[in-house]
Amino acid sequence: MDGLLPELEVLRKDFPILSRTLADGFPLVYLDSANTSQKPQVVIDAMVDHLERHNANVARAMHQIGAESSAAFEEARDKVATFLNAPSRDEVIFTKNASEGLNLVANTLAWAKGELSVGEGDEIVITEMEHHSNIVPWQLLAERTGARLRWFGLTEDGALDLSNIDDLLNERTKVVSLTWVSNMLGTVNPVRQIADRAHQVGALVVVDAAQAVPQMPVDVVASGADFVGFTGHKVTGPTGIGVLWGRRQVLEQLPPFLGGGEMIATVAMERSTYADIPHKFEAGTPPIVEAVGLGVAVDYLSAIGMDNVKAHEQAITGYALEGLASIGGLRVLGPRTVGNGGERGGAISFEIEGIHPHDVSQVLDSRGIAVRAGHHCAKPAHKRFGVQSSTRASSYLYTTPAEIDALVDGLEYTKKYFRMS
Amino acid sequence: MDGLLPELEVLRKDFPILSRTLADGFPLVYLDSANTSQKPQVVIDAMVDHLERHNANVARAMHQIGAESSAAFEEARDKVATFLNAPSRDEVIFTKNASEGLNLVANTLAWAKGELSVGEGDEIVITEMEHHSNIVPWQLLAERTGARLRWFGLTEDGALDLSNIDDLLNERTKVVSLTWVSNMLGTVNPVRQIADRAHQVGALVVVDAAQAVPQMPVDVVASGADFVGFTGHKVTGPTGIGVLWGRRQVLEQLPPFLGGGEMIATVAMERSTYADIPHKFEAGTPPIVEAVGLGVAVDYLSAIGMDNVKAHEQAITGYALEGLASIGGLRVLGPRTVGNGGERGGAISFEIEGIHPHDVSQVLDSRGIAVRAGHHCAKPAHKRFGVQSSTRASSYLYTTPAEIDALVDGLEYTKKYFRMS
Amino acid sequence: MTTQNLDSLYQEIILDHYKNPLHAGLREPFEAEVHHVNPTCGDEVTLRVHLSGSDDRAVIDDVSYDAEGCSISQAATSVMSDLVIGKTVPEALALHEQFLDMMQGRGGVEPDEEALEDGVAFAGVAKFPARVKCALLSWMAWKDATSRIIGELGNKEQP
Amino acid sequence: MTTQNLDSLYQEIILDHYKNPLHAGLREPFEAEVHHVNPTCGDEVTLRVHLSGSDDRAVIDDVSYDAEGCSISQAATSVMSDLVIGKTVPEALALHEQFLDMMQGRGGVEPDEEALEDGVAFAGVAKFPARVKCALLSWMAWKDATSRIIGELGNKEQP
Ligand SMILES: Cc1ncc(COP(=O)(O)O)c(C=O)c1O
Ligand SMILES: Cc1ncc(COP(=O)(O)O)c(C=O)c1O
Repeated sequence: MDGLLPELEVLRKDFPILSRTLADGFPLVYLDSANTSQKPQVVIDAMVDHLERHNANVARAMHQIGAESSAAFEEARDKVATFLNAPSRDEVIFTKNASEGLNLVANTLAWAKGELSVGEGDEIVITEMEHHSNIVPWQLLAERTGARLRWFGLTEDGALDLSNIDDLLNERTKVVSLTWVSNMLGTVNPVRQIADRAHQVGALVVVDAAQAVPQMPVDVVASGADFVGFTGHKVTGPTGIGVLWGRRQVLEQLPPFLGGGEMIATVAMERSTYADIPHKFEAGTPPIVEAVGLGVAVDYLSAIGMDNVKAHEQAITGYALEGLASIGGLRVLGPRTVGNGGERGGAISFEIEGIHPHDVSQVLDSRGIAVRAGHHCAKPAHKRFGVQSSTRASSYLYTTPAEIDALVDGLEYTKKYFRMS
Repeated sequence: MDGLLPELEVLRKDFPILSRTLADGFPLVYLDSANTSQKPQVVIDAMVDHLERHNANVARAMHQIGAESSAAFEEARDKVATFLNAPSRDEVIFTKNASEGLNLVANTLAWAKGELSVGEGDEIVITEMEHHSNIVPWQLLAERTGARLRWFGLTEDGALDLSNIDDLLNERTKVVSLTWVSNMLGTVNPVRQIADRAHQVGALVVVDAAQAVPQMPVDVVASGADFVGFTGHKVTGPTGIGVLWGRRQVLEQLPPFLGGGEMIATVAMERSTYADIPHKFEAGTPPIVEAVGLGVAVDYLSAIGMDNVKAHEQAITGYALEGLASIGGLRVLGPRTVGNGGERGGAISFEIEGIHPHDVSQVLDSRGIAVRAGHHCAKPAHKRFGVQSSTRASSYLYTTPAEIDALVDGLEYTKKYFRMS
Repeated sequence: MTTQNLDSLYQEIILDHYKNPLHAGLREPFEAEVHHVNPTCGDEVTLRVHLSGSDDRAVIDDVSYDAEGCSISQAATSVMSDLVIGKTVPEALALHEQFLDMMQGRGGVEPDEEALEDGVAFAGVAKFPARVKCALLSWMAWKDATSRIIGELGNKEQP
Repeated sequence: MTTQNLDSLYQEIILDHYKNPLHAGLREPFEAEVHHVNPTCGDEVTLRVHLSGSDDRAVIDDVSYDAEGCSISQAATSVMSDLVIGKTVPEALALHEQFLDMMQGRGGVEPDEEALEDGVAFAGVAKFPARVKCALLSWMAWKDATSRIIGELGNKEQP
């Protein structure tokens, strides 16, 4: 199969959990990477080394282990900046997850004054395929400021319906926030094109790259966005850390988000002044050991090469789409092929006639195959396709064709189990 | 010495970093535990085991490793609830650190309607000894709602000046937020007394227990507070996690904080409804492996016994105060004795005539002794005592009398180095 | 999880109720209608309750519903409605309590077949913590609807 | 960090300037006054600059200050003011650049004693990353104040 990572079996050994055996002796077939990715040993080891030998608080501690810890933490910021091709390390803000990054933007806009302020008569534009984490913050912003929330609809194929873009993006539009890659449909959106249009009408552009950064090379400048957010646990890093990249000029204009230690310049009881970016947006003790893990994770991905990761994902996804197409009564929600440009995310959501996704995933699980069943935090997109929930298989750089075969076999077995074939 | 933990040398072996040797062969003497605590092997091992064998996203994943991960995560919530004597596990909210918990309260109050709403004419009361993380959120709330920020002053001994309590707590008071134990002065505040007074005037009571939970048994109900927050990394747990406990009735009345996955009941493009507590306040993927670590950390502390930890801290702190008193030109900021009730936190901030805290800590560091120099995120309290910064030594359950001796010797050496004696 | 276990989850009785649900559809008359969701998976039920009176000795004349969900939640709705229709509210509450005990017993509670009838088929579900919620969704909805008609119920809370 | 290293940080010259700072105190006349802080440690400096003119060839007639901070930051303020007073703005900027290079070289940059005079004593500070900021605080303040008088300066930015 073209595009697969070379020596996949060797690479899989980097991930301890992949050698686990589950109930009844079935090996783990992990097809839930869009939910969270597994962690390579180097990431775990780096975290252990930090906790066992270099643990100290950062910035404020000036002793030797404090200096080691601060250097490790800030080095992680450098690594992430390089990974994203960010113009400046100061534009890389560590958050607790992707959701916090999106909320950070929505929240500070609620309090922003001047040019950036959002209020009655203004419009916020999202899309119908967003993860709840890129819907609810904007609903709250709209509700709290009196602005109006609007959205791009979806075509039958699971692409954004851009037919009314001229109506949606207008001089009232203050923010456009959209996902780069859908976590449910696998659609890859034309982020640059939309960003350019949004900028023409003077709107800010926020890109939820939670599913993009794990799967493809991401260049924040080339994306055209003002903000790009992702989450550590989906890029082979730990939970407890996310990243929000923002353009310096915009970040500097925004008021602070959370208040506390590290984000201040000086504090008096009457009044405080705030630190420069990125610290202005990082209140309290940051996720230190998590940043260390994330830094190693992006290095791990870079060593493999994000182009190669993308090619692998495309190959596996294409193979999976073929396999699924062979199953009677199975409908894929979203693009059914990888397409010419190789532009399709690795998440494949589907339904099987007459069997509820819960039941599908339960039977698969009894054979060691881990998929997700439910609305995948994308209820509106499910509603758009007339379903309440779906089963989702999602691959990553460690996924093998044999695992896809196990999935397809498992689905045939499921149909037999429920007497649907 | 009375009160020390038995077999301290054995206990110290639980903490890998404590056997580190620094530059010039000096062993690490870690006296910066108020900044962050060191981690025992059991905590590190539990995190590694989770990452290597049970890593999966929680709640949303229903496969076997998802169930394991969810169970481990929610079990951590049970452990924390038990540790705090919380009436219900649902009242335990996982945040990213203590700062986020305090901001959560301040932020949701900014948007609260009805009884809890804060606005012009209302008053918020804090104290002059707060950590910046318990000052800035309330300054922002005051600024954004038009409420007035007021505060308790400090006595010469570093206690709260309660002489104007009748004026400060009045029918306009909506929130009283104070630290239980000062991270700079070591003062232990009469939280229950103030909470009762605050409740008499109908105010909410928020307690910053970031320094209390590590050092003494904390019973959230007995505290009289409505909210109690602390941070994982100071209780031998990892960074990236904090806890906010809140009374169910109040939590249920508050609007949501951050929006996103996990905190919803149902989402439509037009409108969403929110999950019940605690999930309502936990948007996005939570700090999973961090919760696992924190759960083991509080179990570790419970196994030692928080009463015993407290007795140890009091003994070491008393011994340190004696040692410091023997140094000419040294002034302790805050209570100079442990007092009868054994009520003094383990943080000891001091100044030495003619030598700047930076320089003190630098010389100590050259001998492997890690202390903190600066304002310790408590600038107003420093200002109150007419200093810009101080040196702070802070102990924890692994601190030995010999380490205190090393500190005292190191300080004498520092004075000689700068020809101050 | 063994295949045997999978079969203990998907008992024939459950699959039968799933394919041929009893009392399905929304009917009149009714005194209360509620809508409950399982936020993790999106399963939903709209449920109506019709009582013969409004005191707490009232008889349950009808339970009608429109439910979307997995086999477990659909079958549980069917079984629940069939169990409670014709009973008094206190009798139904007692059944709910027994059912809860069984579901929360992680497989260790011996159910009373006399009382729970087809409900005993759910004993195997108790061994799948992630699925327990599916089996309880419609019971919670029924209880909620009923308490809207006759006020707070004395039944023990689901934790 | 060896004792030798500690001595390389705390050079006699530094301790001398710390104990007997040159040009200390706030004086008139001045065209700009700034206040800078180091947020991590709280060190502060209020600094005034008096130039002979307002074009970019102006001579620095006076730098006066009120500073609170550690030995390194205090001594750096003393040395800086002594170095720049009497020089033209471009000359002082060139010195600032040299000083910056030395401080950011982690001990690997050989300083020009001719130009930096007592400033070379800070070469040892470069090996203590946490203290570099202390040595730069007043230079940043001077540059800020000067640019307020004569506009944007062409000097390279501190990263
Ligand atoms: C009293 C007090 N409150 C709040 C905090 C903030 O904790 P964190 O930095 O983990 O948010 C700290 C510790 O830095 C503290 O000592
Ligand atoms: C597209 C998308 N956006 C946002 C998120 C939220 O990420 P997190 O849960 O780490 O905040 C996810 C993952 O759940 C996602 O797939």
